[in-house]
Amino acid sequence: MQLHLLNRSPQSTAVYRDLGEAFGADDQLLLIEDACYAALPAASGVIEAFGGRVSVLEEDLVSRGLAGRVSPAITVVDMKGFLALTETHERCVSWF
Amino acid sequence: MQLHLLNRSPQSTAVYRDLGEAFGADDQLLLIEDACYAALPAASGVIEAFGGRVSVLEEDLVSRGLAGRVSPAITVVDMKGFLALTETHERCVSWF
Amino acid sequence: MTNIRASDIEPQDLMVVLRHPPHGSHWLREGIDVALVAAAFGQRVGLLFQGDGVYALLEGQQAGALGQKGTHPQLAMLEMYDIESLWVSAAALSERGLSIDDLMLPVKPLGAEAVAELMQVQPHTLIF
Amino acid sequence: MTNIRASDIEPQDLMVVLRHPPHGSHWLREGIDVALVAAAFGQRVGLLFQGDGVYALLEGQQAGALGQKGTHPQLAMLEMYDIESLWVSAAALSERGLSIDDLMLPVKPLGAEAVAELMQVQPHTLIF
Amino acid sequence: MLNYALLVHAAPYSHQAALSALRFADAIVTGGHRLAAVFFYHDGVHNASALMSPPQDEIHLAEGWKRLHEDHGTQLLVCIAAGLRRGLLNTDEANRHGLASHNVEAPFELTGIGQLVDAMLNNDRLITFAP
Amino acid sequence: MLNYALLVHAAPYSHQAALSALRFADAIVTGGHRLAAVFFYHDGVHNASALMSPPQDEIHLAEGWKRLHEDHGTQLLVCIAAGLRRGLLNTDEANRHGLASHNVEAPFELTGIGQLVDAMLNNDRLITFAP
Repeated sequence: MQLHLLNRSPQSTAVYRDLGEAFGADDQLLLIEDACYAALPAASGVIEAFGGRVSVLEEDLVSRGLAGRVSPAITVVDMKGFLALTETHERCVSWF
Repeated sequence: MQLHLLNRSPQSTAVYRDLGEAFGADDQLLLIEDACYAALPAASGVIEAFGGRVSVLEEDLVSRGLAGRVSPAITVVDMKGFLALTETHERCVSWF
Repeated sequence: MTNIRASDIEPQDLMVVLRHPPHGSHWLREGIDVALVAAAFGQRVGLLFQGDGVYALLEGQQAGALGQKGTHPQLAMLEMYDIESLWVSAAALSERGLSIDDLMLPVKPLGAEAVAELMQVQPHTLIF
Repeated sequence: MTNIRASDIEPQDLMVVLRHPPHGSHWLREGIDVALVAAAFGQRVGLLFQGDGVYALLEGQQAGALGQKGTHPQLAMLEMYDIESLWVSAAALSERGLSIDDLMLPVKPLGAEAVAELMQVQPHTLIF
Repeated sequence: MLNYALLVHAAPYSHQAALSALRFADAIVTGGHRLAAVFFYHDGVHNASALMSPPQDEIHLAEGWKRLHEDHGTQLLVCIAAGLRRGLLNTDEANRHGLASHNVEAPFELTGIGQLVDAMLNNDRLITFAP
Repeated sequence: MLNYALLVHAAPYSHQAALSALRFADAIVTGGHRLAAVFFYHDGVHNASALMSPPQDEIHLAEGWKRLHEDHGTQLLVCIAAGLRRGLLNTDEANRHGLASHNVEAPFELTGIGQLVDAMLNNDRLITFAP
């Protein structure tokens, strides 16, 4: 059970594909920085590979003006929620 | 008539798409650094948008072990050829 | 929205193409800085928002954590510097599920042909 | 080529995933450096070449202009450091029109399921 | 309580990742955990520069890292191989290379990649922030 | 004969682009043209560091740039706003910021973005090398 961190916009399709290949059945994905744009409905094609186990960092959403635009399939977490994800997952792998 | 320089691998599809949109009928594209991988036949789908007006920098091909693998549609130029392209094109635009 | 035709495009002294989204890196900020300085030096400057650069125009951006200013305050200064030729790739917008109504500034949408034409007629182009 | 099954994968102490091509940036070199140092410190280290990282394995690489060494001399040292668990994404290879025969080292091709399994069983993973 | 280490690959003032790392570092210590070490690698070594002089209305990243050390004892480890190439040296290295200036000062320490391996093996979590 | 200027965005020892720029600079002057100026912006400012200490079997990029200036009079212009943030200062700026060390020395000059605009308008070609 791993937590995957990703910080690239969904236009960086290569990193989404490589992460998709490595993503396990119980893994979680947290979108931070420019990966927040993958939380928009327009990116649902890229995100559906991660089976609903996707969250996005609230402060990075808000600064980008995306707070009201998040796809309903994606969970919004704050900085405490980010920390909690790293507490409950033994390993955290960062993709960039 | 512009010369476009590009240095990202063809897996960086977003930059190839944006460049495609900006590429004029008389423009030339020169592939350097990691864009050399776009000179392989496997990347022909990404390259065909540039209508046969594509060259690749020899020394960057050679260092990557690609010298014998270049698609026949692509011209190989050395450093002098790179310079010559900038001489004959008034503007050079770099995509990254 | 109706896209601008190639024939409606006026050449500028300098064209800055913005391809990076706000906040994630300094590309956007440093690109806008070049546009502002060139305008302050009396050059006519145009901006093209392309690819993820269209996110720079999204309404409702804010300062980030740890005092990150973002780039929306810079964009608000464009008018003061007489930078009024603002273009956006229509394809980049629609691929991202956005329309002109989602944007904070009045920008002119360009179809693919018009983007190529815009690039052709500019004497100087810098991409960020 | 026959892909390795998930059940054939042995966990290592450290798994380094290499996703960047050689020469263009220092990512690959600095990733291999971590692998070599960890091995020198007695850790069992495995490497997964994924995405553009598979180009690191291409036969016939050379030093670049201005004395750029490239990463192939580093890869040639892996055996000396007892780094022998070398995996490659089969999808990454085939998307790039490459096969195992094009590569400079004996690596084990992994199908998508096996890549995910490989990641699951490693106690520590670093991506470069 | 968990022991954390961070690996920072991103240059300051070029990519948000350096700021994200510092934000997350604050969350770790505020959340009751221990942040044992931050390892700066690749362009992340520039976070250690004693010469960075951002505008006064922007955060000073090197000061932010230093405060973590002062308040929580976090080790600030700069990869020496990545740093020397990129122009990051302490007084010892400056002397060794015949240079009159330096830009790495305590609590930042120049150290080897082995310390990254140690940080990974001896802590419960290693979180990477890259550009 | 054409007048060229280069714009370098890439950090040394992280991306090939800094080396590509220096290679192309050599091609310009060898090809009988004039290289009027190199403008270092974004992470490219790190090319100006007097402290970079690469291994002896690797190229020293700052020395490479300096040689261009010495042999061909090329101006080496470092964006001051991009540089100060990232820890690149000459003695003047170090004094102004109360710092005892500096890492930018002649022939590298700290200068404003206006000089980039000048370099673009006053030369026949501007070629950009980015990471």
